Amino acid sequence: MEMSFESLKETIFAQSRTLRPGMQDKHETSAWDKNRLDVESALALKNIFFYLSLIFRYPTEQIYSEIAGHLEAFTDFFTDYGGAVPELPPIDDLQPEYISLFVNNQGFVPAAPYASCYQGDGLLMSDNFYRLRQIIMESGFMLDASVHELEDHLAVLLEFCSSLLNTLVEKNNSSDKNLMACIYALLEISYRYIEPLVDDFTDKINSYASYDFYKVTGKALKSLFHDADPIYVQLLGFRSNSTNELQG
Amino acid sequence: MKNKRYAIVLDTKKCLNCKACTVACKFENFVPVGDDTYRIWVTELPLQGKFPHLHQEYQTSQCQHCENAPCEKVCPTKATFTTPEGVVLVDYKKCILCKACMTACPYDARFVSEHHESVEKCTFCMHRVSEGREPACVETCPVRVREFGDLNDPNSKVSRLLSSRPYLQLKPEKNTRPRLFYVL
Amino acid sequence: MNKGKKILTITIIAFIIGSFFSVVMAADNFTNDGNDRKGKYLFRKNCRTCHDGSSAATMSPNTKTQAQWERTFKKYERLECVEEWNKRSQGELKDVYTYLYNHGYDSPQPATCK
Amino acid sequence: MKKKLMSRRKFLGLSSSAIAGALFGPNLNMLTAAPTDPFDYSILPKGTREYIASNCAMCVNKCGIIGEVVNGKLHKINPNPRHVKSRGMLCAKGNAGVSLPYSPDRLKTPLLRTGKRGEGKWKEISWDEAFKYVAKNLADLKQKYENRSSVAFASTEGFQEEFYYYLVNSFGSLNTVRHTTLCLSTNIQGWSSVFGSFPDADLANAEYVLMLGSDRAQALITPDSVDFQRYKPKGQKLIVLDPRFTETGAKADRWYPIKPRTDQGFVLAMINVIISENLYDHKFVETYTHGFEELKELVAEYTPEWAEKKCEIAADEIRKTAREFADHAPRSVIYPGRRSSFYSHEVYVRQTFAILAAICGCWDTKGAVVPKSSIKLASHDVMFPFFNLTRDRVDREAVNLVKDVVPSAVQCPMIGTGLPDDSCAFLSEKDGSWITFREAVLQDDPYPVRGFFCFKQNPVQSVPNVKKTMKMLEKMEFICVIEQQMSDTAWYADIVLPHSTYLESWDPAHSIGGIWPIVEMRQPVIKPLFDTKTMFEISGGIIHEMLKIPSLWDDIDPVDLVDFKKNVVEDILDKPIQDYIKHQLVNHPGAYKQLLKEGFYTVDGGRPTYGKTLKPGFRFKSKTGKIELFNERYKEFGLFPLPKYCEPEILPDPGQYRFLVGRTAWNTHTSTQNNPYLWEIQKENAVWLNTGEAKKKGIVDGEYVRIKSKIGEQRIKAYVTEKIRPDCVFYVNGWGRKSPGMSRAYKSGASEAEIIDDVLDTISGGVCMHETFVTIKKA
Repeated sequence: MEMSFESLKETIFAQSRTLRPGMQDKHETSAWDKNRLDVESALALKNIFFYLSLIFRYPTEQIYSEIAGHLEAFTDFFTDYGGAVPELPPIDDLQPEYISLFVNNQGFVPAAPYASCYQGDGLLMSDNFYRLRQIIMESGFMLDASVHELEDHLAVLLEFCSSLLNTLVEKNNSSDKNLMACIYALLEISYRYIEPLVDDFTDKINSYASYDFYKVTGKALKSLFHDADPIYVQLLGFRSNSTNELQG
Repeated sequence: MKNKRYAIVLDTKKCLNCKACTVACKFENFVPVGDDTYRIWVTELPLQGKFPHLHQEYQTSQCQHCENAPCEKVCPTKATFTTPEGVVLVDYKKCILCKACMTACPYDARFVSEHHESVEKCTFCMHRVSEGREPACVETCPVRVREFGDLNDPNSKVSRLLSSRPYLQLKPEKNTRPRLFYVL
Repeated sequence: MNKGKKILTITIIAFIIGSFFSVVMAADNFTNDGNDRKGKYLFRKNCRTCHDGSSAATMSPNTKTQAQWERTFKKYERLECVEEWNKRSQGELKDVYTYLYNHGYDSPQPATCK
Repeated sequence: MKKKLMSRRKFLGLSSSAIAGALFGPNLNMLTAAPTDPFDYSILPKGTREYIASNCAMCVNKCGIIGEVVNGKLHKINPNPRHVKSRGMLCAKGNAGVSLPYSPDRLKTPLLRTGKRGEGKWKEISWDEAFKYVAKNLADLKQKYENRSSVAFASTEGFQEEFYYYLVNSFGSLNTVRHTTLCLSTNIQGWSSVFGSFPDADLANAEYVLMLGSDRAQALITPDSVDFQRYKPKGQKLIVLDPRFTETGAKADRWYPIKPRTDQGFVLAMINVIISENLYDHKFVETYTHGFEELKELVAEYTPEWAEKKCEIAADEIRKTAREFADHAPRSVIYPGRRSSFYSHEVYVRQTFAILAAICGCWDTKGAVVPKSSIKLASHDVMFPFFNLTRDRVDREAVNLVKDVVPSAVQCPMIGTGLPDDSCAFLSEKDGSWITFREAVLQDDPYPVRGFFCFKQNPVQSVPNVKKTMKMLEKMEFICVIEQQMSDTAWYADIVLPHSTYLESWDPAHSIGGIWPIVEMRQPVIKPLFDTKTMFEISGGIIHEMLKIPSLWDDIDPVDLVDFKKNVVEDILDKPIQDYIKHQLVNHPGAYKQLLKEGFYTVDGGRPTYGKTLKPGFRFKSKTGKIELFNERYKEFGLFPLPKYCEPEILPDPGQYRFLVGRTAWNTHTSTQNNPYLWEIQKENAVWLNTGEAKKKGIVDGEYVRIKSKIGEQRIKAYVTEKIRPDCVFYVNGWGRKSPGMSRAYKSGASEAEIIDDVLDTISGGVCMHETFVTIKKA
């Protein structure tokens, strides 16, 4: 029996807060017809996730030049979701801006980029953290040894979503049983880790930022995840109870 | 073998007002930071006397684990129940957050927990007790204001304290028969 | 006027007088105005190698009182390790004396030589 | 609605962004493919619960803890019930330590300043770059000033501090400045002037405790804060003297609201009573002490009636207290306490306390004041090179600095020249004196100090008169701060190096002296979360870079350099820290295992030993080898050898209050106010003002007031209470922070560093935090 998008979401939210037991096998592969995947859209969203992941990383010279080099390609996206095309300040200004917003400010960090900080007591590695780590590992990924970050850093989450979409596209023609697991992971990351963060996170950026860059990109992030339902419905080709959204 | 009858006996005269117990409880029991979310607390009782003849006491309090528990009576889903040892507990799954128990409690000992998605309160740290460990508040206290134990065991610290010292209970007029005893 | 300072002045005068005689009196009189830090270094480098409990008794400034250090330095010719002493210049010995004396057991800053 | 959604989602169609993605550069992924075989499951929860023993570092007490780690995450810190020093307790701060490693506010990676100082512009750098940068700056300063002491090193006590000194000694500066003179240097000096050492109090066995200037119920010290109440049923009597009715006062059998700065008078009068009524311990005085006759002569004038006028405590009460004290001796304690940075004659105050203990024979016996014992660890007997380009400490070389900058410190008419006015008489070499050090730096006297390292100290907030501290920092050409959080001081640094929390690191074994001596060690309770390092690793990293710069080693014997590389770098810093620890414990078989299991190690079951200083032949660390009631060395230095009563040198103007500062049990100085679990308890500080005074000024409880000294002004809430004398006001330290980032402490309440005048005790070099007068008016 095919699940509607809404009931799929419900399933995800009903998952326990802690670890999930051997997740792959439990997913009903029949819940989704892989032929419905909108490959082009999936690739587009994959790239947007990856680009946003780059934006919410510390802008080293390499990252900065990637951000700068591809900004034009995402003009439409930022205009639609961020209300403007972000103006990229010089790297010497962007680096301190990044640190003062997301790493360390005078005694604190204004907009902590960690999903955990927007749940429970506001500290790192809160309840859902290990579940996240498990999802990432069971999807065949882990943090590179050179990366001293936590898995629930926004940039990691976005990159992970991007990779999941990539897997969906690449394996779409195979008879891989794990595609459903990929979708579960994608939706869970989006709805349980990123979406709960975006409002507070962007509010804090807005009150502490010196430049518009992270305000605009933050707004785009926020709008994108507020708009996640219709995007996923369309992209994955789900049946939806909400006709309004189905036509989106 | 006889049933256990758990109780806490408090010697609040020793209390330093250091609040170790309240912080320990929060971490032990996933009680969120917040002025309205607490299972146990320490109150500065009103200062008595005029300078320089002053007197002050600090009173730790919490759910009294009443033998005649008003919260249990009002619970429409029987989420609140009493264990054979006399510990009043909440089955978080059954709680519908109607808050009737919060109104009924004469000791203001209950609150809504986001973590458990339920109204909750002190459990005597039964998860620790079942492993032979003391409740977190009892264990962490510098001066051991609280002692936890079995009233049915005449050699337990609680029994010995109650047999050797006078004590009072909070709000006796409510006829709740608390399992918390404040020795004098 | 501060008495501490007065004493300091007196010590300095005493030292100046002392240094006139030092040419003649050789090792007899050490004063504690050498280089404390250098003394620590020399002591640790030259004396502690034996006086660490391995071949001779462990020794630190606070092993002896100031008066005992005074006596030790006055009569070091009688010590077994006098040859080691003779390898050091008078200035170096004064540095070591300064260090040990200033941190003796009954000094204001008793110290181990760690 | 439908339309809007449609247009906003146009990227989902074939758009330019789809193509752009293909062009992302290589090596951009933070995630990598997880190996399927062998699969490293160690980063996943084991589904288990582990208990790992270590020691707390939320304050200085180092209580025993057992981290309860559930699925790899620290769930709770439990007290170690077997720990002999902390007696199985853990305070609010210790419990709240759980949130330390998980604080998003913590420092995560080395940061290099790119904007102006204090502007808050930073960039991330790697540890390698950081080590290079620090080493280069050290080399530059050494070359420029031809003096290694041109770089100063501030730090505070802690297990990793000994590795900080590896760095200090490898560079060769003598300018180190520690927390001691902000805290207890006067106490150490005063007690040592009598007994040759700074003792502890055996509150577990005492029958009578006289506590002056200590709030043990709030300023927690283990085991004292435990013992003074837990063992009270044994019949112990507690007498508390404090201008405030504290939580400790609330526990007292008698509380005397003593007039500030007159504690010495109270105790002198007790001594007067005890001697004149012949209540002292004749045998003890005769056997162990020196100078009794001189003392007798001195105290003859200090009758209870005399003291009543000074202390505002009835003569009869003083007499009663004296008799009771003598009556319970030797199980009577006059409590040494800890922080004593109160008044400019504080050393004499503490000398007086010690003398009272001495004449009653309340020394080194059960229930008395007892010298600390310690368990001896093997030390790494390493040689650092002798650097020719090292000058003596600034606060020692500077001449007449004290007189120039803190004239009030010498105006003590009753003592005359009892206090030195040129420099600190007994400056501790390693500790230095914060106030004189800062003055010397500000005046470039006797030479410029232009580099500043700071390890886990926060002088901007902790040293009185913050304006001067800021000026001192402005003078620096290089500032490096090693910290866990972006402290007020770190904010002004050029480079900030993130230190691991105590729950993530190995800390060396440490012998903690006391009546119940123990050895402690720390092991990681959890895996480090970020790219932080410990001081052991940081010192090693910097020293390795220093070795690459020849100019840093041109003023030493080349043979020393060879030895240094072998003995210090290769044999210690390049080895695992566990090797270092095992060597420390080489004389204690089984200790390492015990430390891993319990976090502490004791000899002989941790039982106290009494009376080792009372054995025949024992020599006290004093000039005469005896307990000196009359201090021969003070005499030699031109100081008054006996604790002659010192009148207040500066008196308040009408309308002024004496300002007092102290602590609560919920925060450690300036380091914990941002912790959500502690902030919840106290959200800002408030100034205690006596009810009568408040009424006169029309100030009501809870309203904001302005408190002003000659140094500065602060806005703070009034706490109108009967619990304080009318002539003084009080607030707890650590609030009113400069950092907007101490989001919870920022502009909440008032800072003490902003209003406390920098007055100095010139015997020990300690600061005097209760010598400031303030006015208060409605805000």
